Amino acid sequence: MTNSMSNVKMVSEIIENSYKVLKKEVISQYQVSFEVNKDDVHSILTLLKTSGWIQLSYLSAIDWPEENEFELVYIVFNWDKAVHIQIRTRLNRENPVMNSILPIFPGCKYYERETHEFFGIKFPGNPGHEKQLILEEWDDIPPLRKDFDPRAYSDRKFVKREYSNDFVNLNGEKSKQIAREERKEKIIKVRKGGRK
Amino acid sequence: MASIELIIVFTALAGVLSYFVGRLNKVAGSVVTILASMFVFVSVAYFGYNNELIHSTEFLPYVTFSVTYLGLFFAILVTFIFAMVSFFNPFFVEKYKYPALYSMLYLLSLAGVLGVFFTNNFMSLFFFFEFVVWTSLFLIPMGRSKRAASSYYAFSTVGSFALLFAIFIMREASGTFNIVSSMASVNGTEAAIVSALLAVAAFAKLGAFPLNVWLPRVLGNSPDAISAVFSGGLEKLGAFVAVLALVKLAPFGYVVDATGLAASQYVIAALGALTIVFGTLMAIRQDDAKKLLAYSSMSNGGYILVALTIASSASVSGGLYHVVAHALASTAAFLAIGAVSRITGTTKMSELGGMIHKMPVTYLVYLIAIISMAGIPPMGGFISKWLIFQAVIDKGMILVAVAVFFGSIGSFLYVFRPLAALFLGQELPQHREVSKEAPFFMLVPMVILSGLIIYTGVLPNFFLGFINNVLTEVGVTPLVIGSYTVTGTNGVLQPALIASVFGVGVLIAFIIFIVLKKSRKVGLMDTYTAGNFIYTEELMHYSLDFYAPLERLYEKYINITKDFYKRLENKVVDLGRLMKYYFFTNKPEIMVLWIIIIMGIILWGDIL
Amino acid sequence: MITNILFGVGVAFFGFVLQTSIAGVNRKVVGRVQKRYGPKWYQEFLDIFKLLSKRSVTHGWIFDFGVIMALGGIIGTAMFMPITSDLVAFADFDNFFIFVYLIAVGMLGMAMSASGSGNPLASIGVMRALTTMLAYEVPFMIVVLTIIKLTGTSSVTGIAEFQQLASNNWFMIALPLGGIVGVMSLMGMIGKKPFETYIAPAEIASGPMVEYGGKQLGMLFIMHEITVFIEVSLFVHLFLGGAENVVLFIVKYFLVYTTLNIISSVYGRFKIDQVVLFFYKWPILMAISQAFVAIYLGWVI
Amino acid sequence: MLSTKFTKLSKEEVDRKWWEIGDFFRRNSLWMLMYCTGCCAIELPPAMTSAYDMERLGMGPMATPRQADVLLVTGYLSLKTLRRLIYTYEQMSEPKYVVGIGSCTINGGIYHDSHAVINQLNRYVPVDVYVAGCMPNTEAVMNGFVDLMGLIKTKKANGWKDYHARNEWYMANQKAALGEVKVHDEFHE
Amino acid sequence: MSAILLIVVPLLAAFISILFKKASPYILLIVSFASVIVLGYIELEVITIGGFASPYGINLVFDQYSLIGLYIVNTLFFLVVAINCVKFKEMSTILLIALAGLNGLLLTGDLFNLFVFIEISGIAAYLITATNKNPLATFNYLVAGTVGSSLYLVGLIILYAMFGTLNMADMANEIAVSGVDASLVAFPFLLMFIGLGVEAKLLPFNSWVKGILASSNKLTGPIIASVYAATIGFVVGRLLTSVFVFSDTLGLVITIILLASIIAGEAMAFSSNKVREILLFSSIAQAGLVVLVFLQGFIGWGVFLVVANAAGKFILFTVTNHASDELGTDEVNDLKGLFVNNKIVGLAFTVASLSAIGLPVFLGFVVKMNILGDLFAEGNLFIPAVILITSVVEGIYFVRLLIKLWYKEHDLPVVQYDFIIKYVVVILAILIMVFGVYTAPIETEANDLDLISFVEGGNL
Repeated sequence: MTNSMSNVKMVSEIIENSYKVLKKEVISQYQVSFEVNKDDVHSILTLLKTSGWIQLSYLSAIDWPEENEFELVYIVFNWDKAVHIQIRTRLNRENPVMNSILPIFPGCKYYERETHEFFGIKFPGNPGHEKQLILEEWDDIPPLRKDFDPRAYSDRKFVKREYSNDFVNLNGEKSKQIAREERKEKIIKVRKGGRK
Repeated sequence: MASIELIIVFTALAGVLSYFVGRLNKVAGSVVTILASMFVFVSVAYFGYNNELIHSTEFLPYVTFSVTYLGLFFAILVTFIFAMVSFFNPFFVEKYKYPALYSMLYLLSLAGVLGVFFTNNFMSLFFFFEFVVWTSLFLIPMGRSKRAASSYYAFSTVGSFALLFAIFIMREASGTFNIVSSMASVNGTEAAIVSALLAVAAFAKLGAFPLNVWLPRVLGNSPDAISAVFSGGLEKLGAFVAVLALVKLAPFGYVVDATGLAASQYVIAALGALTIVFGTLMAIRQDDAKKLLAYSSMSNGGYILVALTIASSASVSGGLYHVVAHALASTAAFLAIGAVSRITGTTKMSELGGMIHKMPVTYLVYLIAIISMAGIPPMGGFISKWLIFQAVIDKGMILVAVAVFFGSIGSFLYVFRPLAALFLGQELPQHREVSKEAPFFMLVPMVILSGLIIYTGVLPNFFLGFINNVLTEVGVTPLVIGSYTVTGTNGVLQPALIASVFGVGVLIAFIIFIVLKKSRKVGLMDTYTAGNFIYTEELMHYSLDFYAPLERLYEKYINITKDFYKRLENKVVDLGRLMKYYFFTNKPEIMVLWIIIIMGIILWGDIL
Repeated sequence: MITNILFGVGVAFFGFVLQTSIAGVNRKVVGRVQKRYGPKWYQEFLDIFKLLSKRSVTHGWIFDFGVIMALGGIIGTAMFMPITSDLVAFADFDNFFIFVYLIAVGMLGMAMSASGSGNPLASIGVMRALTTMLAYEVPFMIVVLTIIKLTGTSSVTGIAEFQQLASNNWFMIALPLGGIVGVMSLMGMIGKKPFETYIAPAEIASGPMVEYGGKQLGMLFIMHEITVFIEVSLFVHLFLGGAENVVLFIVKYFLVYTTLNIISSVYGRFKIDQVVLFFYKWPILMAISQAFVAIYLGWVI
Repeated sequence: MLSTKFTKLSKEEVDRKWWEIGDFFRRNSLWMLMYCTGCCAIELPPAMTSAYDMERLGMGPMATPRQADVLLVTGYLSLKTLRRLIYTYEQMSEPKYVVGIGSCTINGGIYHDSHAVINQLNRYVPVDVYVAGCMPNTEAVMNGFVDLMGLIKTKKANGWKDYHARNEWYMANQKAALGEVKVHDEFHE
Repeated sequence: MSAILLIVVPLLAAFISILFKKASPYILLIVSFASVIVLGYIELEVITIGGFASPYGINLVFDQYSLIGLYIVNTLFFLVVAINCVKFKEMSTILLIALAGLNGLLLTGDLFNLFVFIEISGIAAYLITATNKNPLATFNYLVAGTVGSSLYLVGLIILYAMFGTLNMADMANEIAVSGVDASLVAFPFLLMFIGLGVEAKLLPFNSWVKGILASSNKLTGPIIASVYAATIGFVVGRLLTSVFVFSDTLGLVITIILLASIIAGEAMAFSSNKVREILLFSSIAQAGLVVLVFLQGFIGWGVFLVVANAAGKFILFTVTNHASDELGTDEVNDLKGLFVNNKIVGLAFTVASLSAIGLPVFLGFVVKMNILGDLFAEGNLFIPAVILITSVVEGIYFVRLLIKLWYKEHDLPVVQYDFIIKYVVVILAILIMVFGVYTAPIETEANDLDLISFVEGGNL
């Protein structure tokens, strides 16, 4: 299977010698990811498209609330050389704006609208990307942001069924339910690094 | 005591009068047409029925009349159709280019039709035949297409000139133009030629298979009232000639012993069958309701031909009864579609929908008309189709039977298409405000026609009795009819019983319906759409390409005859162009060349 | 006359009860074919009366008028149907063409009210029903043409008596090709599986029946049952020599209907133009050749 | 010679008698609407096929809400599905019953904390029978149907009457959860 | 008051009109009107000029046949002049000469005298068509005309050499008496037939017709198409029925020519889309039909066919040429909706075209029916079949033309018809309608025309 490794090498030469790659990572023999500056993305994608990566497999975002950034991921695929390439960029979190790649990959239209709906990233150049696509009558911040708390939303909007706890713990032990919830609280506090 | 000649002259004068009145006020002119045609119908029907029509002639030279049952049958029917359709004139006449001319030509063609049915002299028959052709010719271009008129003229002239040729052959044999004596005096091969030519005339006028291209164009594009008159009235001229050609003259050619039918009968039956199949298939795929009804009258013309050519008692009475049933049903259907097109301006089914909400009476009229056209029991169409089936089965003509059965089931398909696409279904917003029920005077003829359709279906014996007189006169054994029953060749039918049993059934169903709980009234947009919320009516109305899977099967073969006649026309144009470019250049030397050639031919024998 | 009409209504009611119970039994048979018990034998009755007891929705007067006209037309046709050669409401008026064309009234009523319901699925279903009718009707009528030509009468009892004569066989045997075409057309008429394109639950949500519920649907179920009764008993009289007594009629009826049901329970569903192409390829050829052989050459077994 | 005096029944007694007869037919031929919302729907095929054969109970799948009597809510109900469910429920002919299958309809189940899934079905649509279990076994589903038939017999399965009686309450809940039921979407205009 | 005046007075007037240039149109009007009136007062007789006996002297035959011819030709001539006298002032002298020539053609009983009058009327025709502003066509017409008349002269000379006489009646007697074999006489008769055929617009010889009539104006159109055609029709009728003797080969060849010209005429008319072209090709076909009828020997109905054609073509050409003069073009698509504003002229045009097709209420119908009747009486089925088929084609292009002219597409062609044209055209249309319905006088006239045999008429 040497040619697949050589493909990855061949790809990385194409990208590296013409653009400044911030971080390169070979995920597997069929997948390699490059992190590049925001303004190089368009030219890289056009270069990749002309050299065989004709399909835009996926476009989405990752929310890094700590670094106050969004990370956009473009995954393009080449049917002949069987290599997925991930192009990643970082956007500022306050007003995330990224020009649409509609002229390069027309398939990105609904990906971008979905990303806008779930992350709030604006894509000028994609007609009507602010319109409601999947969520109907949504009245809260974009749900896939890390700072959105679904449980709070669920408690607020959908009334839970109250159960009267008509049960007694066996010989005085703490109920497993309460123990479970305390453990969960501790994990969250640790994950948040003690910062509120 | 009414004299036929007086009626004809009266109609012609009424036509001219309606022209001048029409010049003053359009609607008044068309009202004159109503009065005149109603008067003519009443006098012909009343006096004709208790045979007090005298046929002396004072004014018109060279024209002699005689009252025959055949002529009377057709005359009463066609004048009735003219009278009923004339009720529509005042409402449609504003839209036409020459309203006064419209009223005049309308009455003149009525006069011509009367002349055809009552004359006993072939030359005056031809005179009135051609008179009807050119008067109705100028009515067509007032509708949507101008080309239809020239194709109508072309085909009906082919028919009438074939008739003329036959008339002159008969005159050679008998020396006189009298219909009865000249028809009798022809025998052997001359009889064959004459009946073939008369058949061509019948085919041209009925719009049957080989000469059918004009019918859909004319009926589809001419003004609404006129297409009703054409399909109800003027087509029956073809049936009249068909009776002369197929029933009065003996069939000729090799006689098949198994069925006792002659070769000519097979040929004409085959062409009739082709007309039925072609008409049905083309009607199924039409999007314009009027074109669809045009193809349906073509296919019904095929039925009449098949019935008349078998010339047994059941078939001829079935054929004549079909003339009545088809005339009533297709006129009612055309008038209903005309009423819709008057309000919405279009008869294209893809642009219409849900007209029943605003025009229920028109809907009921159209429903009764299509029940008769599809040949379903309580209506007249069933009796005639039943008789024709009896004859076809009795003679064992299998392939013709295939076409006849296909035609009757197919007629159910294509008559249902306008009902579903045009009347039922979602009510389109653009027609919701503008459309309202047709005015009273338009409903009167439609309701009368539907009443008659039901009457001919439930109690056919009155009409069958009259048709029996025609049969005896034409020389076919009359049909055996009891007070309520009709006996065909292999079965007995009691239409009144069928209707009453159908009534009982509906009564039982109605009782079941009333006893149970009342349903909740819900609008048309509240339908099952697998959970999707719907707001636009157009998306929810299924009318375009109604029979798409069926139409796909024969899409490649639809305009065989149209292409044939187009190629024929191009041949004539090429010949003309060739002659023009060869002979008519400003070079005299070609003339001299031809002179020398001709001289050469003449002197060939002697000197060279 | 009144007694005949009452007798007719009795025949129609008998037809309904007979067919509904046999349909119930057949649902058990089909269940057994699929290795399961299947419902109670009177399940069809339960379904119909449950529907009649529910309160559903109507889309306007044409929606109801169509259903009434459909059921009325079919009850009217059933009243003409002879059970045995002497058990018949109207002695010599039970003409074959009355059945073929009065059923068309039922079809027209249902089609009219289905398109009047405003749901495009219903119109598509109606279109498919009419196209299927165009397909299976023509071969069937050619075979019946042969039968009428041979027996000389188009009254159903007449044809049945002709077959009961000692010298003649049943037409199923006498006209083998005709019998096969009769079976195929019967499956088309009843709307059994291979030709069930117009009630296709998966594609067009049970076709014309989309908007019906409650009593309208119940009445349409009754109409369907009586239509099946008419068509199967027509087949019995035309091809299996009618019946001397009621028991024989019921046995023949049951055999025909069950065999059809078993055949259909193993079939998939044709597309609509496959149905038309199928019927205009083999059945019509068989019908025409059978007619030609029987009438012109006179070879009848 | 018992003189069976014919006691004249009052109007509502006659209706009640008819209603009981109707109940007998309704419970013995329950038609369920083939509308599978969530993952518990996988339990239905085994209920129909030869193993459990719901047709023995007179039950069978029907294509459209107009014809169906029982609406099976199988599994979690997202907001978008709930809108369609309410629209379909209103299209069903009366008397109609709802069977909530799976714990997600009871208390939101494993999706109780999701922003898209409702937690308690009977606040929006009257439910007659719940079948608990995160994917209840087929016997449990069949048992649920038998319970429903029992409820119909004892005239307790009148969720549809409750929908009419407390309509405002249901409407208020629906508005609270969904905003408004009928929405425009660009793909069906 | 003898018939000679009809020739002499126009000639005299022609010379006078040269002197008084200004008064010439009025002279023309007066003379042509006078010649129509005087016809009523002359009695039928044969005039021998200068008292010489028939074989040598020239005699004018003024019998029933030429009376009808003169009536038609003079009335139409007067109508043409009435319409055009203002616009074509300078043509009056030539028109007077033409009138003299035409009258001479109709009256003469002597073959050589016929040649002289053909030359006179031919020259007048060349000059009249010169106003068409299409010199090449006129030149072509001139060449064709002279070739034709010279062939006629050669044929005449051969006949004179064989039988020694020039008088029509004597010639007919001589041929009958001498019992010469028809095939010997075939060649001279063919030459004479070709000579006349050029003028009678038969197919191989009528290459000039398209040039002349396609660009004709209000004067030349009616003159050539109706007046000249009628005269030639009468002349051909007189010669074919009384003088000519046909061998079977000559008969066959001539019928082929005639059928060819009918079929070709109709096909050409069907294929063209200029109004004047349609009309001229249709008149070619009609001319072929006229000669065919005379060939079969039906004098009476042949005459009335010529009359019907003349009247019909007069109306058609006048209306069309007036419109094309004003608009400059006669394309059918440009003339669409011509009759929307001028209905009376439109009605007359419709009547004329329907009578040309042969539809019931009009003169054309009566004539066509009787011709077909006589043809069938002869037991000949092929020719009527051709006539009927070609009249179907004719019907189609006339109906197509009419419908286009009556219904406007977009903007209407602005054409004003002055009062005279309307008046003249409507009268002719009414005449066609009247004689179409009230057919008694025509029937009697046609029957007694058949009875006259020319032989005695020649030296009456």
